[in-house]
Amino acid sequence: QTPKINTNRVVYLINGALGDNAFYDSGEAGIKNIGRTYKVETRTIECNFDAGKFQPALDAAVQYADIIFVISYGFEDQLKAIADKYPNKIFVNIDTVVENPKKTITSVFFLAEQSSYLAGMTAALLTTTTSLKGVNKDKIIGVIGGDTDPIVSAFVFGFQNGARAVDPGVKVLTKSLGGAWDDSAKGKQAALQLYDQKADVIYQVAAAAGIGVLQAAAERGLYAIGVDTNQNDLEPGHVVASAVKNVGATIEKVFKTIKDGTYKPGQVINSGLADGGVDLDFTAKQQVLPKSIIDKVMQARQQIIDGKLTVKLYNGENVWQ
Amino acid sequence: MKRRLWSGLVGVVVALAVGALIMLAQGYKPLSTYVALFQFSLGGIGPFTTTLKNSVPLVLTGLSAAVAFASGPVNLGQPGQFVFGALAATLGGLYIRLPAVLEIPLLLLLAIAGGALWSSIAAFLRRAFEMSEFIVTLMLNMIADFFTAWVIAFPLMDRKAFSPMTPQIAKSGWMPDLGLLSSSTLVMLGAVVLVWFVFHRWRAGYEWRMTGQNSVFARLGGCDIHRNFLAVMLVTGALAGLAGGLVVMAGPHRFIKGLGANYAWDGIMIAIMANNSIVGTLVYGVFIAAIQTGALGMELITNVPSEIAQVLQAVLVLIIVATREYTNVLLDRLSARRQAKERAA
Amino acid sequence: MNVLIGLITGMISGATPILLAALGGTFTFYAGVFNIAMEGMMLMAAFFAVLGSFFFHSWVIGLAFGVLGSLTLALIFILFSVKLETDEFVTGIALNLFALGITTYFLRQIFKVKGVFTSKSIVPVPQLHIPFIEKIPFVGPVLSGRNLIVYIAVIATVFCYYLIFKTRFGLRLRAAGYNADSLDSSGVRTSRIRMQALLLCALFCGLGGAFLSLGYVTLFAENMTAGRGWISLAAIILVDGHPYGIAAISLLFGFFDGLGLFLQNYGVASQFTAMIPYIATLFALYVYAQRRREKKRKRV
Amino acid sequence: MNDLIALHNIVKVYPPNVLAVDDVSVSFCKGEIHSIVGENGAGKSTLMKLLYGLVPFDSGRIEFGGVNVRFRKPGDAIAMGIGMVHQEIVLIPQYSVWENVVLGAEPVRTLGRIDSRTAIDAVRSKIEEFQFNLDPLAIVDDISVAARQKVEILKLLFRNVSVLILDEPTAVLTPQEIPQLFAELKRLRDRGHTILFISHRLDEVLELSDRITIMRKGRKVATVEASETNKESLATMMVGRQVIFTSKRTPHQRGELVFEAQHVDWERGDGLKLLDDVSFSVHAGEIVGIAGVEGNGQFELVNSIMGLEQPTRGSFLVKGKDITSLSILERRKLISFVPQDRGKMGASLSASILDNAIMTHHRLEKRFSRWHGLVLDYRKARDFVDMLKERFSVQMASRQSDFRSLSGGNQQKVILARELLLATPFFLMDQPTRGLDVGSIEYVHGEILAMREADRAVLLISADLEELFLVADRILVMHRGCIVADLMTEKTTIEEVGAYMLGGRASA
Ligand SMILES: Nc1ncnc2c1ncn2[C@@H]1O[C@H](COP(=O)(O)OP(=O)(O)OP(=O)(O)O)[C@@H](O)[C@H]1O
Ligand SMILES: Nc1ncnc2c1ncn2[C@@H]1O[C@H](COP(=O)(O)OP(=O)(O)OP(=O)(O)O)[C@@H](O)[C@H]1O
Ligand SMILES: [Mg+2]
Ligand SMILES: [Mg+2]
Repeated sequence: QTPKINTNRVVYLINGALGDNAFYDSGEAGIKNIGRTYKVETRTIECNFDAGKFQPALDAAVQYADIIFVISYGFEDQLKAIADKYPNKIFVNIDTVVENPKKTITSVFFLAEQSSYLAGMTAALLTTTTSLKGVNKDKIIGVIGGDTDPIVSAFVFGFQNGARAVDPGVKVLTKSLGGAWDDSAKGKQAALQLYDQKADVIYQVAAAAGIGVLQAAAERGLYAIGVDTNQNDLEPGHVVASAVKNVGATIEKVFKTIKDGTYKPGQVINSGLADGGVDLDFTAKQQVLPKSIIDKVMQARQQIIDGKLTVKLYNGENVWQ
Repeated sequence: MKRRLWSGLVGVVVALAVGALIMLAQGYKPLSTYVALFQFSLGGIGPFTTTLKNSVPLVLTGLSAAVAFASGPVNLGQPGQFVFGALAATLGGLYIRLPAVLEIPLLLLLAIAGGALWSSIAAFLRRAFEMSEFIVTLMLNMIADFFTAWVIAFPLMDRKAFSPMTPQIAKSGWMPDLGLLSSSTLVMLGAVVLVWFVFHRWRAGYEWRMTGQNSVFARLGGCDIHRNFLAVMLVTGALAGLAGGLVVMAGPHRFIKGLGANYAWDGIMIAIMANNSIVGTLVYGVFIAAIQTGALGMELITNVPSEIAQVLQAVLVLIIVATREYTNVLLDRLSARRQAKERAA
Repeated sequence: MNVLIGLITGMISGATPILLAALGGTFTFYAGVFNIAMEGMMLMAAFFAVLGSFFFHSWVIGLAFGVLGSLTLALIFILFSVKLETDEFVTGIALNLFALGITTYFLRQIFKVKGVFTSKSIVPVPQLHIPFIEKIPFVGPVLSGRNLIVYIAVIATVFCYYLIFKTRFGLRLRAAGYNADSLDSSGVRTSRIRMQALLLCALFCGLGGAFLSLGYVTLFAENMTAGRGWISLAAIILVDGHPYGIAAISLLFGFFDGLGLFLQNYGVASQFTAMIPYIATLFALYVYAQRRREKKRKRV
Repeated sequence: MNDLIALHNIVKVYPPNVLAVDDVSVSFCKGEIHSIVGENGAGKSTLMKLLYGLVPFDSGRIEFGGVNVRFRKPGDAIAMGIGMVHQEIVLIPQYSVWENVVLGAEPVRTLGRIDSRTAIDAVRSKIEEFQFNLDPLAIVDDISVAARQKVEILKLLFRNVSVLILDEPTAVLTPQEIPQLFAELKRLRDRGHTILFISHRLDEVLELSDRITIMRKGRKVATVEASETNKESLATMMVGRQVIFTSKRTPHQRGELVFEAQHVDWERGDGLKLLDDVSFSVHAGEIVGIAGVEGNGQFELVNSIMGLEQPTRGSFLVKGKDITSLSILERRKLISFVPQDRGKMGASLSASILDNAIMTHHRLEKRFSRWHGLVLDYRKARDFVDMLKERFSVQMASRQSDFRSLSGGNQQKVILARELLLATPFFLMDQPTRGLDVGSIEYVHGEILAMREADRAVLLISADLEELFLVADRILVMHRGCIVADLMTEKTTIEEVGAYMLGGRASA
């Protein structure tokens, strides 16, 4: 039904900035792949959460191309407005659900709760396996978020549920860096505090600051779980798993549908374990987790994929203590 | 006056040249980059009005800094006063619903009050405990930042949203667009005129200037320097607050995460670029806004990464100021030489 | 118990970069240069320290590179504010912006990443274990096993005090700030003193930056200085540039920074806990202002 | 005579276009005291500064001991044995006397550590050698202006230089201190030192110098043997017209009581009494002078009259109205004030002449404000400045140019005019002629006497006894914060007043 659109140009418009080693970057990778495999011109615009920049960026983007992949949270209103203004252009909104009156925006929504649920299980199983080096007898695990916004909260929410599913007696300590996403020193300090409070493993949801968490784990000879990309080899033997979010792959999938004309505007693509949008990645040069743990988690993973086990989705609970 | 214009232009030219060299060194095409920069900032009505709209927070915070520095107080609190102005306007927009003719002025007043309120804290601490407003305002910036972050993350959080932000303010509180031109631009221009008049024509302005240049003299001359200090702090806080309010009312229509961006610090920089002159602040404010708006074009057309745009801005600012000042010195030296020659002859 | 030790060690490592940057800043403070470029200097140092350590697999070279990085920024500062007499505030702001941009750019150009770079082949600055003290309960784990740069910072504090208040250089340095004309007509070039001050500042900021990227953590992240340069500036002005006062303020800040995180355990919203160090600084300023007032009343 | 230093066709233009030294050729011999006199802005200081390497000159050359030299910085000059005492004191107030003296020539031990003991001893011995009563450990901020001037002189004696440049060193010294200094200078001269001396006090110049160079408007008028000239001809050469030195003071009937100080005390934080039970009165049409060595409470007296400080006891009355607790603005309705420090208290150097001229008027004079004082009427202000320029013949580039761009004499004229034009009964002047040339001084004295004719009450604080005897009807002497004498000018002598200034009550 969509008239001829130019598929030779693609814009990747993000509200924040690249360099989070997370979905912005992962998305960028996907865009670059599209560029290579389909020989299309791609452009990336970063808005650094600057309200003054997003609007003109959108305007510029629609002037430049017909296909816009956008990470819009914070700027949903502008996105809706422009999508209604250009109903024939393709807007794919990533990581949140945005619905414009004309229902032309397609949203890709990542079920971070699912991967985080598995991470929670892993952590809980780890802290209860006192045979592991350095693990104390208290059943305490921790999670560190870069901020307290709903995206991060969703991770924490899933993590807590996963842990409780294994053993309701496991205590989950949370810390937030209050927006200091790039302050690795602060991330490390927060982690050290959690370890001092007898946590055995910490799940980091804090981008650059989170690397500080992983290094704290190495320094204490304890454990951490990475996020967004496979960070298991950053601190071999200490990062036991990573909850990855494969935005790039999803973007490529969507673009493929655009290419072969099977693309439908206005739909909500829920991307989870099932389609590999998110996952928990154990692969590492040096895996210290006993096979038993990994198997348990993988079982749960399969159940979730098969729909035998449903993971609660976050909706606004305060997960910070 | 004319001299200042010329040396300023020389500065811009030299700066662009140096910027070009840097881009060449990094393998980007300077010319097409500058063209893109121009197209997206000043090339046509649309881009130009966008530039003007983006200049609003820069110019207003710049004014705030200029007036403060020229009158004595080292008020570096624009960032904090900015977000408090924005917060006040947002609160008003969320809970008060009136027809636009009333709503808009009301929200602007609230923004002004919010900024002034925040700066008054620094003024009070200075007056009561002789605490240097320089440090106090710096600290209050951080505190204001975290406080607003909390407000939009918990009490005023929009449940439907995916990142910390308040719900939208009443439609009647949105700054209307007059064609392509955002009415916030007009408010800014109004503020510039008013501030110029107060500063250069009012008795208060006279006393502020004199106090800024030599407070002992002003005091002996019969100026109440303490009252003036308070007045200046409030006024400059109000200007920064107004900037915040306008950004909310003309932009996302709600207080969202990262709203303050780096406006206020750029504003302070602009004020100093302009030697705290009010007209100068307007000029340089629009100029910097043009660069920032045009940077978008660079990213899009010539694929220059944003950090290069950032470097470029730093270089431009530095070189412009340096060249401007230095041309003046050189010109003076030259005329001196000339006169000396003819005396010696 | 070990929570308490954790808080204290956290305080120390939190204070170190601020202390070093502030010590550097005192030189320019006394020389009468309004220098706000500490932030940028630290950031440059943080990046180039990682660069050096990564390519040469040696933390010594890393440190050297870090210092060189901040020195380059200082040289630009000198060129503009001392040679061309550009306004110092503009120079400072512009250079901070420049440092942020250029490090990000190099990060992408050299390491092909954006945001954060970490690797096993970055050799961190080692921690120092002091033979006997180590054994003492409680005191041991606090005094021993800190990062080498922490101990350097301690020595640096005393060194700066000596240099500024006891030596010929110090006398001239302060003279440059108090009354440049007097110094000049005494036959000492103020501009030269100011250059030296800026270079010294860069040296210490270099160490501070290196501590961030090679000491406490082993990585470089965009804008990883996260405003510490400004805190150090506040610290300097707060205590009129006295090295020991600065040490006190830095420790205070470091402590409350850690305490803030800790208080989250008691359900305080992170945004509020993050405010605590700044409020503490304000309080310190209050106390200091009152003391100064007293002094003023005593004399004249 | 053998020239030690020879300046040939020196030209100095301050950017952009202030021609300060205009083709000046002059030579100074070894072992002479050579004075340079001239009006404010004649170029004396500049000439010395460029000889000292402090400011670069545009053309001409300098010979030192027969060889061409070009000093790029004072360091070079110092290396050649030239030292300079500046007109406007440049010391570091936060430093102690000895630190100021040794700065730039510090004795050091290992690790660049300053050898303070050696330094202090050296300074102390110098102090004794020249009988300055100074404490090497005192902080400069706490010592009197006169004492600071001595520190300046000490500073170059410490470097035992062979050429001493002294730019208006006596402006702040007391009659008793000056002979000491002169004796010292002569002793140095006899030891073969060369001394370049700048002063506006022609008697001093004649008494002290061997040769005198007269400058006017940047040009050298002449160099004469001191023995072959006199005050009048010097003044004429300087100003280009006749100058009358004798007082034009005619008998005048004094009117009602205008100003009164009643038992005023002022205590410093550390309990030291800087004003001690000060009581006196000034009547309409009367000029009361306050003599006293600097730092005997004059400053505190002025500050508490103006309201910068609160007296710890006692009160001031103007026309019977107690002003002790009034705001400064309220006081200014009754008091005109000319402070001793033009740049700090009397004007804002970086502001325009116009802005400086309308200060205080902008609040007291209704005609300067419209809209109930909200807006200033700048047209009226401009007319005001023009009128002032005419009536007081002020040399200014334009109304809008910096106050700094005025020469000291003209700066003083503007300040004086501004205060004169305030309709106040009482006029307080603190060292109104310091650093001014004979022409300007004559003018200021004229104005003061005119005020007396206009039946205003004048309180004139001055360290210059000549001046007091020229214009004052009554002379009060301050010593250690007390008024130790109240003398009718006709019935006393400079010597008697001088004795009071030094010894207080005891000596008289
Ligand atoms: N730094 C400067 N910049 C511009 N003009 C100056 C500067 N210094 C002095 N002048 C001008 O040069 C001229 C000579 O000044 P100079 O100070 O040499 O006069 P002077 O003879 O020392 O006067 P006085 O007797 O009051 O000291 C004056 O017109 C003065 O205004
Ligand atoms: N930055 C400046 N710009 C312009 N003129 C200046 C500047 N600095 C000094 N001056 C000139 O220098 C002169 C001050 O020189 P100097 O110290 O000799 O004072 P003066 O004019 O001679 O008066 P006085 O003898 O009372 O000090 C002023 O008259 C002013 O014209
Ligand atoms: Mg002079
Ligand atoms: Mg002079």
